[in-house]
Amino acid sequence: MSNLILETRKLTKEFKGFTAVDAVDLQVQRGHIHALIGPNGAGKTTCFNLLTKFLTPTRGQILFNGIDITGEKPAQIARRGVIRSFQISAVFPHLTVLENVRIGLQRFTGTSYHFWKGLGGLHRLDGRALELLELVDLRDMADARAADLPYGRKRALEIATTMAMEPELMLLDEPTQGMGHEDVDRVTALIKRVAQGRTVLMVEHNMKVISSIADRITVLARGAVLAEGDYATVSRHPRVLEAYMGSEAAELQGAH
Amino acid sequence: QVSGDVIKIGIITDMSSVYADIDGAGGVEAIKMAIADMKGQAAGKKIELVFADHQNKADVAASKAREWFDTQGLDLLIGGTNSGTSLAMAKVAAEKKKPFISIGAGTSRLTNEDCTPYTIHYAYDTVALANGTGAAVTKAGGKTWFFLTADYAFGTSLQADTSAVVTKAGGQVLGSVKHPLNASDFSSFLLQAQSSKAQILGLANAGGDTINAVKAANEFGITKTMKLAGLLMFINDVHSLGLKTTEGMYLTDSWYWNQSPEARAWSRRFFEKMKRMPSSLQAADYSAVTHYLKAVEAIKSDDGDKVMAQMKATPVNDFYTKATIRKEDGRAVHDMFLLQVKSQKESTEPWDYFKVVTRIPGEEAFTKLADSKCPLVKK
Amino acid sequence: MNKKPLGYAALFVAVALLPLLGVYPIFVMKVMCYALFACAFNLLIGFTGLLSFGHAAFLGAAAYGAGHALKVWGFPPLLGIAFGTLMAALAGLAFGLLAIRRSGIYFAMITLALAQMLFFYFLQAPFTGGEDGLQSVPRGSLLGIDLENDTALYYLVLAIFVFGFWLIYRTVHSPFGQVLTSIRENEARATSLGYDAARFKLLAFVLSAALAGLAGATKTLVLGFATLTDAIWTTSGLVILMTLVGGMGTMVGPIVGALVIIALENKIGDLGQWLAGVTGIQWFTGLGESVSLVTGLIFIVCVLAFRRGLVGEAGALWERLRKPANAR
Amino acid sequence: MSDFFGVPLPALLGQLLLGLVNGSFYAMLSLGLAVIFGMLNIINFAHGALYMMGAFLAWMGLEYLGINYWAMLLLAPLIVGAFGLLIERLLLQWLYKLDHLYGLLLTFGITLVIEGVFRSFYGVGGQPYQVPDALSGATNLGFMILPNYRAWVVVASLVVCLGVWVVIEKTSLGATLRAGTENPRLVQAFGVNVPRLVSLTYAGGVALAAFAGVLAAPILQVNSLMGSNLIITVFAVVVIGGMGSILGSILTGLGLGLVEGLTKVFYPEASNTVVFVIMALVLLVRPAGLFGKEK
Amino acid sequence: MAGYALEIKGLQAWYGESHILHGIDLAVPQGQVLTLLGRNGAGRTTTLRAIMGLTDRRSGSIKVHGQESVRLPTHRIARLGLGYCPEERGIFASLSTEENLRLPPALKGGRGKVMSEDEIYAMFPNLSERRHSPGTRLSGGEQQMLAVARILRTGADILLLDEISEGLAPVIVQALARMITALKAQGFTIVMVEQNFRFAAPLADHFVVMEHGQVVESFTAAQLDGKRALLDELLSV
Ligand SMILES: Nc1ncnc2c1ncn2[C@@H]1O[C@H](COP(=O)(O)OP(=O)(O)OP(=O)(O)O)[C@@H](O)[C@H]1O
Ligand SMILES: Nc1ncnc2c1ncn2[C@@H]1O[C@H](COP(=O)(O)OP(=O)(O)OP(=O)(O)O)[C@@H](O)[C@H]1O
Ligand SMILES: [Mg+2]
Ligand SMILES: [Mg+2]
Repeated sequence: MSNLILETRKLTKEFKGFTAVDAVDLQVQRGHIHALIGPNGAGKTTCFNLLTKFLTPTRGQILFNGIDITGEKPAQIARRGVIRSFQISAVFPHLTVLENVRIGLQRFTGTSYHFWKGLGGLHRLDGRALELLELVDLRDMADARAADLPYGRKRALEIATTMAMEPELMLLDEPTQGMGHEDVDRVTALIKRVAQGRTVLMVEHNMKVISSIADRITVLARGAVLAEGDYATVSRHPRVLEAYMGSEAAELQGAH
Repeated sequence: QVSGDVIKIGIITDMSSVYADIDGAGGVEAIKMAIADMKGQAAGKKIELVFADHQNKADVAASKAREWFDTQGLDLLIGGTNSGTSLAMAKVAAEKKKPFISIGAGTSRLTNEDCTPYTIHYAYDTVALANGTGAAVTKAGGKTWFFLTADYAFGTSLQADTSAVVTKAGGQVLGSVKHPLNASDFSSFLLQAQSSKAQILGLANAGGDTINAVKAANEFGITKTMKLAGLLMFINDVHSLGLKTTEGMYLTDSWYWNQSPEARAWSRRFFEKMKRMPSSLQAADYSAVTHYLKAVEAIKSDDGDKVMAQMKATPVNDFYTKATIRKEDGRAVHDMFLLQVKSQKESTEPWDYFKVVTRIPGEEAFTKLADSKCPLVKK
Repeated sequence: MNKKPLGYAALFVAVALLPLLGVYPIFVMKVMCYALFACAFNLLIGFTGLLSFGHAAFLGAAAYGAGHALKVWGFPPLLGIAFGTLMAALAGLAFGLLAIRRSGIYFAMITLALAQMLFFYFLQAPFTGGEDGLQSVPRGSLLGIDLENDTALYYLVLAIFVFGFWLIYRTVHSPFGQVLTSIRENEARATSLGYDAARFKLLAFVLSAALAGLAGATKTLVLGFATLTDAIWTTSGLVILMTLVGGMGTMVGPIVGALVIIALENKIGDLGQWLAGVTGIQWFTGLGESVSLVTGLIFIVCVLAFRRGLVGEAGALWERLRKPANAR
Repeated sequence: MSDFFGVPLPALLGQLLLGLVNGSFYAMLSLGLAVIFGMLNIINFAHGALYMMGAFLAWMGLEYLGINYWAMLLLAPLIVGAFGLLIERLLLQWLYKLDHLYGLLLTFGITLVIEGVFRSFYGVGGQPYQVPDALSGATNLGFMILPNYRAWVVVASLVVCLGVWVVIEKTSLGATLRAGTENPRLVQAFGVNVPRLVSLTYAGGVALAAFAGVLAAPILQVNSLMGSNLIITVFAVVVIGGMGSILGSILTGLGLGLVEGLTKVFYPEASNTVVFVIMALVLLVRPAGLFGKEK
Repeated sequence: MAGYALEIKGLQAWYGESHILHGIDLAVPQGQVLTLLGRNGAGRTTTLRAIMGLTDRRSGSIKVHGQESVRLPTHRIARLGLGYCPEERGIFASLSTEENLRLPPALKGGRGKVMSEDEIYAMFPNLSERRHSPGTRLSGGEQQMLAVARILRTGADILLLDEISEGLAPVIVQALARMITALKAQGFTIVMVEQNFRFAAPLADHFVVMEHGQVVESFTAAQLDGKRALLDELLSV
């Protein structure tokens, strides 16, 4: 099977008035960490919302492993193994850290509609849950309420929960947003670790993060793809430089 | 031997809604007068009165009654206006084996399908109304009828009983439309009535509903094409509608404040307290309670069965009426009056609204024992 | 944690003893029915965040269903109740399928409107007896015990109540309950984990409706009638109030709420009389007829001042008291 | 030809007129709800109660102070508007940061209180209010009798609705309002006192309800429950219309009134339920409502 | 000290829980132009929004014409004489171009020059052509012009401009550049957020470079040349 895990064809989203995402052809290689960058309002989050069907595309196609999933419901897509995180942290605040992860694991037990069963059955999942927490070194906080975690740790928990779904493709929207430096490095490392054997598509503003872990980068500007390639290519790409700092700087670049 | 050493009388009636005028607070006042006239005592025991508003909800009435019987040792239950509530209360009273006197309710079911050994239906019923107004209007030439009916027990009974009378008198019923109790706007129902092209619009409702129906009928000029027959109207309704709109209308009632010197005398006393003339129901409240207390006095007991027997054994004879209470079904049989609303110039003093057209003997007014559908009546 | 069961047991014993202590059984049974009703409602608002403004519809549907089955078809008590409950569940399914399509305020308005539609149907349908309602529904007898005897009935009702409450407790502490919580806390996230939020909400809605039905059917058996009051919108408002006062999303809150509100409704008249007595203001005597005035005020106070309700606030207080304790 | 599908023409037209009258009440109320919702994101349950209050004020004005209909038609909305201002400042404004549901609950509580107060004084029986002399009587159009007052109600409410529409669509105040519903924070960043704007919007919305109330007083019995009976239907209307556009809610209101009227002619039993049935159908095919914006 | 139109000390700001600004210090003298530079997500927009009181939470000190404003509600802040042109432009869909233009009321506190509509239409001819079409039907460029034009009518004398050059054709960018010089000449104080360094460089008197919600560099136009290398390193993608 092809090594393209995700592909969009002429993906477009129009909100009445203007076009937030404009005929985007995105191609994500299996096993890559693929970064999506661009100014605020470039359409990154909207892209994610389209890929996970939180928004319905105005035009265009989405293919996952070659299958057209444009028509499917968010939950279906998630069950296919496309799991996203959100720009603003998304944990279940009043559940414990452990329960947060367990919610993810629980889906595979097929007991989710069993309102007459006790919780006993779920405790069998605790082992796996703890492993995952280990991965994001949250194990020691397993019984804390998620709400009580510091912001940075929440993002980590979020990733652990995402991992619980055994995702084939992870979509991370600004995983380091609003974090202090130490947290940023932690999460960066974490992403690198969890990316083993899966594919990650992430929105990120922090170039340090991107340069250190991204295999491939797509630059969005005003909804359209501006440039694509690895960090070296993109960071030298004149149009990108134009968009980011104006060509004087580009000349500077050329200078040395 | 008087239970709990007090004689506890309770009245549950409409104190806040469409029927509040014709019974309500006035009814309670009348009962207080009755108790006062007994010096607050019967069989040497103190008399206490409790009252409640059933808001025209059968369930409220029933659970209130049950609670009073269970927790307060109620001895006599008076049922105010609204047939639905009375039917419900009758069941409870029967279950508790305590006397229940229904004053304000119209439905003839109380002494027919739903009769009990503990129910007395005191003032009037839909059959009597039908035999009064219904017959009179049909005889006066109103051959085709259409009914505007309050959508609950009373309305249905009244329509059924009147229809029977009308057809018997050679008239014809073209149809009917039901309206909710305490309806806010009658115009659309009236338009339905109008398209029936009947001569007579029979108002099988009461109190505020009748008043509003009459108003709307005038507004839409229906009174030009149809003649209104208020099947149950009280002096209060005429009072608030004014003689101008009601002049010449027929109505049937068990009592009229101006019908006799005794009546006038009592009414004056009532007027002192309530600043308006009593309706027949309020007079009946007084009469009924007095009758009960006399019975208790006579047998020195408030035991349900004994008092019932005593009340049925002794005829009523007071300013309100001369009546006998039928042993079998508890129907108080007394004369009824077919009244007609005076014109403005005929009316000489305030509240002088009616002239008596005919006096209908009790035997003709109410269901004959032979025709009774009451299971207790042996045939 | 493990103190909870004891607490419930104690509560149970206390309630079981009440009639022996001469408390008016009908009153307690009424409270139990409304408490169950409130718990059912709470299952929805407290654990899915969906505010149904039409729960009276289910109370009514079951009340009439049971009433008809018991009176006209002569069903035995339990079967009658079961039938009523089924009716409510079906109504719940129908409402749910429509209302789940919108959320938040719209959900509230839609449920309210649908309930009103059902109300008008009940008003006109022949089998409900319209304004008069279904009167004198027989209680029948169970295992040879005549339920016309209040005490006998009392323990049946208690049993039903306990069963209902247990079922709710179970639901909340079940895998299903976990998913519900997650959906309430962050629907988008739950969906992104592959849970079809709409389906879960629908099931929760039907469950809640069915339990509300159980309460309604039992109420009919106790009071012996089913009337429009069961289905009217103010009843929907009442159950919201009970839950709000007791504490949304708490287990026992709705029970407390129901007790408080019912007691209030019963006693408000006397309260008014008393106030009129002491203040000499005649107006107070009318208080009995305008319960809504008082309930409304409570509503406002609850929404503005303590949204967590009696139980919720008590719990919070308790937390605050022992937090520093175990900090050391 | 005085028949129409076996229905006498006068009856048919009569019912349509009544439908139109009800429709104009629906329109005015749902309009007010929509305007308020736009700015406050609150569904104002108390709308019905304030409508009732308007009617009662008219009645009380006449009963106690002898102020005539026309004066009250102006005064009642002002008084109720001021009252609304009070409600918004004292109660509602504390809820804006919370879940919108609390707004619904609070206004529901307010409804109960208002109704309770009037009920404790006047019971639930209707208080009669005479049609003002200028409009009493009816005009015989030959094919039907048209009560002047009902005609006036339709005209008056149409004028008011259109007036509101003009204000919101064509004036600078309206522009600020529309902008405010789109992005209040930014509008405030331009120096507009949005909080005050919000208060005034609420006041205006409820004044509209009061106006409708005064119009209704002579037709319907002035009765402490008249509001709550109406408001639920209006909610259904709002769900059908979808609160998307001003014009939308006006049209939906009138349209449903007419539909009700027709049902009264051809299938009276359903006249109470028809609006709700339509709502159910709309929800199936277009959950956001006829004029609502898809989310 | 006096003369500062805008003086910010230790400004912190949050969106919900995420802590975006960690203590910003800025000071803009009356009638001068300051440019905020930085990579995406550095927190420049947030800085402007925080000044206007549009972030969920903020702390520190923001003096406008010497008057403390962190505790004021947004509209009161604006009335101190601030005009804000947001990054997302904030053109109202339900308003026509003209209505959008007339939306912001004249500011009582504003001491800046009030431009008449004619002057504005003269400055942006496209707008006068499209004056009756709904705001969001305008092209991105026109929307940007409208967003700027809008705040010139109000008498605000401190303008906060967030990436006004973004997505505009070179000609228009030059027009904007001329406009800003003109405005500066008329005594407006301006804070700009800019990606387009070439656009910003000649206009600004002061440069501030931000990173992760902090000020990492701050220098005047005079020092610009000396800082190029540093800038390159700080801003390079
Ligand atoms: N529901 C919506 N309705 C209208 N416009 C929207 C909607 N959601 C997003 N937009 C617009 O679409 C554009 C892209 O938004 P998006 O959130 O995708 O940007 P982004 O690249 O994620 O920016 P950031 O880096 O700030 O997250 C923005 O101009 C935004 O205003
Ligand atoms: N509404 C919001 N909620 C949460 N986080 C936000 C929000 N808006 C912006 N952010 C985050 O705050 C950080 C700073 O954003 P800001 O827009 O200030 O960056 P910027 O310097 O203006 O970059 P750009 O040039 O892309 O506008 C970014 O991580 C962004 O994702
Ligand atoms: Mg984004
Ligand atoms: Mg920015």
